[in-house]
Amino acid sequence: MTKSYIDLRSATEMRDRSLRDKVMSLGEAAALIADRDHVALGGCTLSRTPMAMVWALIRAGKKELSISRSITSTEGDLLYGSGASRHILTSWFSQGIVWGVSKVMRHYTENKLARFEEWSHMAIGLRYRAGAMGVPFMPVRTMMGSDVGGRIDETHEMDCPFTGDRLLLVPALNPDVALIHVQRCDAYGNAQMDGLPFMDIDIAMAANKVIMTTERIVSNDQIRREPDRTKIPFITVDAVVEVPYGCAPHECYGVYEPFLPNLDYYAELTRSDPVAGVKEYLERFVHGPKNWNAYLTLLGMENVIDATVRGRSVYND
Amino acid sequence: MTKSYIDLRSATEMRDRSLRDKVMSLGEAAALIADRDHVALGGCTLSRTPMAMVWALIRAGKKELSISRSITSTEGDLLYGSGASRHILTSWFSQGIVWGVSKVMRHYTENKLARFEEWSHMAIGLRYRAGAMGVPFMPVRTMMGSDVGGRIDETHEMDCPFTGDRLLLVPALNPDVALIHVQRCDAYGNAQMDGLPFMDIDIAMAANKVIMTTERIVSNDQIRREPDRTKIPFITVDAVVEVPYGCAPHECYGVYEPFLPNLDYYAELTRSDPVAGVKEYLERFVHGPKNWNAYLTLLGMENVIDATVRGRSVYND
Amino acid sequence: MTENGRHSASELLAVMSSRLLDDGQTVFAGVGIPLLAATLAQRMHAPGLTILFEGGTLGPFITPGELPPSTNEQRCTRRANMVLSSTDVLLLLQRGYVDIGFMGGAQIDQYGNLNSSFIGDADDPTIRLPGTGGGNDIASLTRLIVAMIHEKRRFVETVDFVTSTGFWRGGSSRVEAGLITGGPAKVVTDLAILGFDQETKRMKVEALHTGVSAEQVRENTAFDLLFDTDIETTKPPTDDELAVLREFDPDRLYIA
Amino acid sequence: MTENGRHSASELLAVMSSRLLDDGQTVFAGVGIPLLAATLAQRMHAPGLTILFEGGTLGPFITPGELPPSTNEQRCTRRANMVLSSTDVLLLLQRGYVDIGFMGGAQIDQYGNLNSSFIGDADDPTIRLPGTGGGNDIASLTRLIVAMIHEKRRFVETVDFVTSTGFWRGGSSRVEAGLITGGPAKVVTDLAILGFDQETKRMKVEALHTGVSAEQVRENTAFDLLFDTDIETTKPPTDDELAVLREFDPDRLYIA
Repeated sequence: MTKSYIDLRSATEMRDRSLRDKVMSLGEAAALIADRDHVALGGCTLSRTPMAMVWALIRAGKKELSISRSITSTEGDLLYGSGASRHILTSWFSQGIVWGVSKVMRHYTENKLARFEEWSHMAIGLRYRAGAMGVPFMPVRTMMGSDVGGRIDETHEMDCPFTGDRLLLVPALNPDVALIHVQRCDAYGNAQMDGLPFMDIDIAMAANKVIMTTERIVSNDQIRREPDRTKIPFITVDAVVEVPYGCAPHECYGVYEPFLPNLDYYAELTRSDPVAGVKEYLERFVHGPKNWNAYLTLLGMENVIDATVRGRSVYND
Repeated sequence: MTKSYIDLRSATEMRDRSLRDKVMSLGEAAALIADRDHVALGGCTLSRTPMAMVWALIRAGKKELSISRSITSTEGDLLYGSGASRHILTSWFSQGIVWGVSKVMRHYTENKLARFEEWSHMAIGLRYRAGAMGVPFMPVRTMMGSDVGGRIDETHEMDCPFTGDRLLLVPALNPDVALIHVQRCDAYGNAQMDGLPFMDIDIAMAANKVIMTTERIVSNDQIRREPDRTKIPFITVDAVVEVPYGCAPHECYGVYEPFLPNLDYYAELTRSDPVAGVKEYLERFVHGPKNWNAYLTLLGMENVIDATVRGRSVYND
Repeated sequence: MTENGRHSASELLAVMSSRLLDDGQTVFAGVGIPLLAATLAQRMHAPGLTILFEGGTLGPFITPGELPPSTNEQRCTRRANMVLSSTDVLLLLQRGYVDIGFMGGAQIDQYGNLNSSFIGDADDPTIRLPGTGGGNDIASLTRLIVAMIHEKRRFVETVDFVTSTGFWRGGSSRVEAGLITGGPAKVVTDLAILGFDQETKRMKVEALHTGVSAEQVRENTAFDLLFDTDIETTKPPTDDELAVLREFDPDRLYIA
Repeated sequence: MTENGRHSASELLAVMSSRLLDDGQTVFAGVGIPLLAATLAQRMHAPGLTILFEGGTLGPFITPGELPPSTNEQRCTRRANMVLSSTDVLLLLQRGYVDIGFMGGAQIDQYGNLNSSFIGDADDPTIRLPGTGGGNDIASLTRLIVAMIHEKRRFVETVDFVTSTGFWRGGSSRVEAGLITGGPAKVVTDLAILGFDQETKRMKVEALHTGVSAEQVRENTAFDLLFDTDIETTKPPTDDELAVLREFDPDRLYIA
């Protein structure tokens, strides 16, 4: 599973890493993702989820994607339900604590229709980090003795040659594609991120291709004015898509909080019949609208405004 | 040399990591450093050097300190010349390219009066990072085959169990004390840093004690307003000292550039007789002035203003 | 459960857990009871307590009536001292900056192992639960306080799946597995406060809450419990403690 | 040296090195000739060249007449696209984001190993040099262009100390030592452009600068050089190239 270093280096060498305009549409960006790719998603649970790209790849009919994310929420249900993925690697998978255990996740995994590959949160983070650093593994002091570790074949234990400590080695994870959503980014892909960074920086550095969606595209001049605020450099980025409210119904730090009515509606819809519920949601919210703004129209102006007011409030001190 | 994990954890557990006022004077902070401690210095070459603390520990007559820094400039000469240290671990050691090879470094090392332990820049960074992460080593793909690696006993090579690649394992470095200088910090030690971060964050997380000097102390309210700008958290910090121009004659990003006349003067002074030259400099600039502001007075108002104008200019766009 | 008209089971858990936290400690807290307990401790006896959230928040400022809904959204960061990447906040545990981890689970066994992954056989589960999140990391790397409702189906002899390792198979097996620091310290339930035997690492009743009998605890536990020779009785929640809890959670999101 | 009235040896190094850089590449450059050469390439034929500095700067904006004095001070960051920690900027090499490393050294040997640590025996040196800095990392992790003045005392059969590994002991020894990527690509001097033999990895003259003879190169090299069967002659620096160099370095800090 760990990529050979030579292959990783060759793939990176072949990428066009120059300072060039990478702005494109959601549809054009979705075309950069191939069936069976390993796609890593930025953000965590309901935060900075690259929902617009998930939405676009489901609409584009992608198949057999292998997905990874620190914690997986409704986007995981949609990926299972749409058939875009039957394999999600994550540490926690449900809509969110307040909505209980996801009925869709339960249906697909308990009936062996899809795989939920469970690693500890930190182990996933360090797998991305090893990938970002160009080393084949990271040593960790976690997962040992547990059945979480026991169910995984892809780790090795070693005795530290310096201290004699038992250590677990977790393999580097270098996704084929990373989907990241940020508050600001220039046309070249230089990205600024506010608030919680989650694992996004490591994911971007580790991946072989990065699709960056952003609330707004700013000038390169603005980026260069504060180079210490750039969190992901343009050399790692392959596509830049401007998508206001690109995480809806999830949140984007300082811009909008989750669209709770839609999340409640989804939870209700999938509670009694997860399969029919998720299909109905996909028809109505993913396949139905003609574009992302039409999708936002379905979410409703009142909800957009309410989510925005709550989102901005983090700066009201 | 690698600390046992149990010892590292016990030492950390015994530190008072609570949110409390840690403001003190340079002299009080110097008293936290013991003879023979391993002291890591933040910044790099002429940038964000914790010069005021180096100055204070020389004045306090510290002995047999073991020092580490990514790249070492005049502060290394002063530590050798004062007798505060006879062992510096670094990747590059001289005042700066434009002044040529340091005559003081040459005198002390060539005459075996002091040790300059050479590691590659990245290896030093990853040793701090392993220390910061609580693992005993980091795997790297550097230093192999070289005499830099060959002169060091403290590494191990391994064959990667995932890929078969040969890897070098560099041991964690957990300094007894870290000296860090930043632009802003609150009384508890929450630090913001502008511009190049160098290895400072890893050094702070790895160390068993952190002395933070800062251009200014700001309120905790100001820190909490932008928690994503905090680079070093208060839980790692043991002392906070407000020292305007605390890097002089080196630079502090966005505040002042190097005091070139003083650096030229020092280079000239040590060129023909390194021992007498460094002694004279120490007498005049370190032991002579009654406090840090008196030292700045020696540097001269004109130079302070000139360094400040150049320092601020990075924001003049 | 222990609802006696004065307080709910959740309130009892929060109060009893809060008393186990000392001033100056750093606590890695899940949302819900752990967060409430830590906030209560800050108000009552531990003003210098630092709270960490898995999402990456260090030292947030909890405002009465504005409890965060989970640990990964922006509400958790309100007036925090710092936000870090989620990998880096978990690495604080590995480096040793954290004194106490504080969490729950669906099942716990006699050695303090927790399950939040599968009910039934992992290869053919009755229920696929949401999984470990950072639970495994927290349990592997620091001392743990577990807060759980005391029920026979939750307090089982052997958990169906070890999501978060406690004392594993007892004795020194945790350390032999490679987990050389940390381990379960206390289990706080609505019936009792439990610890672990020094040698065997089996769960042991240390104190009973007011009005609870040893028999009651046994009846609600599916394995043989050890009992301390001198079982104490905890002091009931005070009016002050309950008032603070209710001030912070006026909508009874977590203390219902 | 090659000072012929039209340009200095340093200018020749800068021009010849710049021509080896392709558009769209990412170059890890030291200050001085490497930086000047990269900037010249950006102006002449490689507008999409990205420059990295060891201090942690990615894609800075080099202004004519305002060359940075070293790679670790704020002047290097002026209008950069990003600043990173010095560890992270070096990790870009290990991850593979960098196409070319570009540096000098005090000595180079027939296998492209560089010394910037000790003249004489490392245990009792005649001169203790400043050391590797990031040189060892750059040489270990990416393809290298070396720019050096061609002198017998610098082009030695075996360097006194291998600070930055080239092809080590020749043949496949570099790869066997664990350095499975990168390696010296070109050595640019004021006399010639040199590469390395595919098999033996010994240094080989590929082109001579205008007016330089093979004999001259041999005389200034302390080991047996290989020569390509068809040695080319490089085109002399153009007026345009020299004009750009002098626009960027009007004080002749690096092109003297």
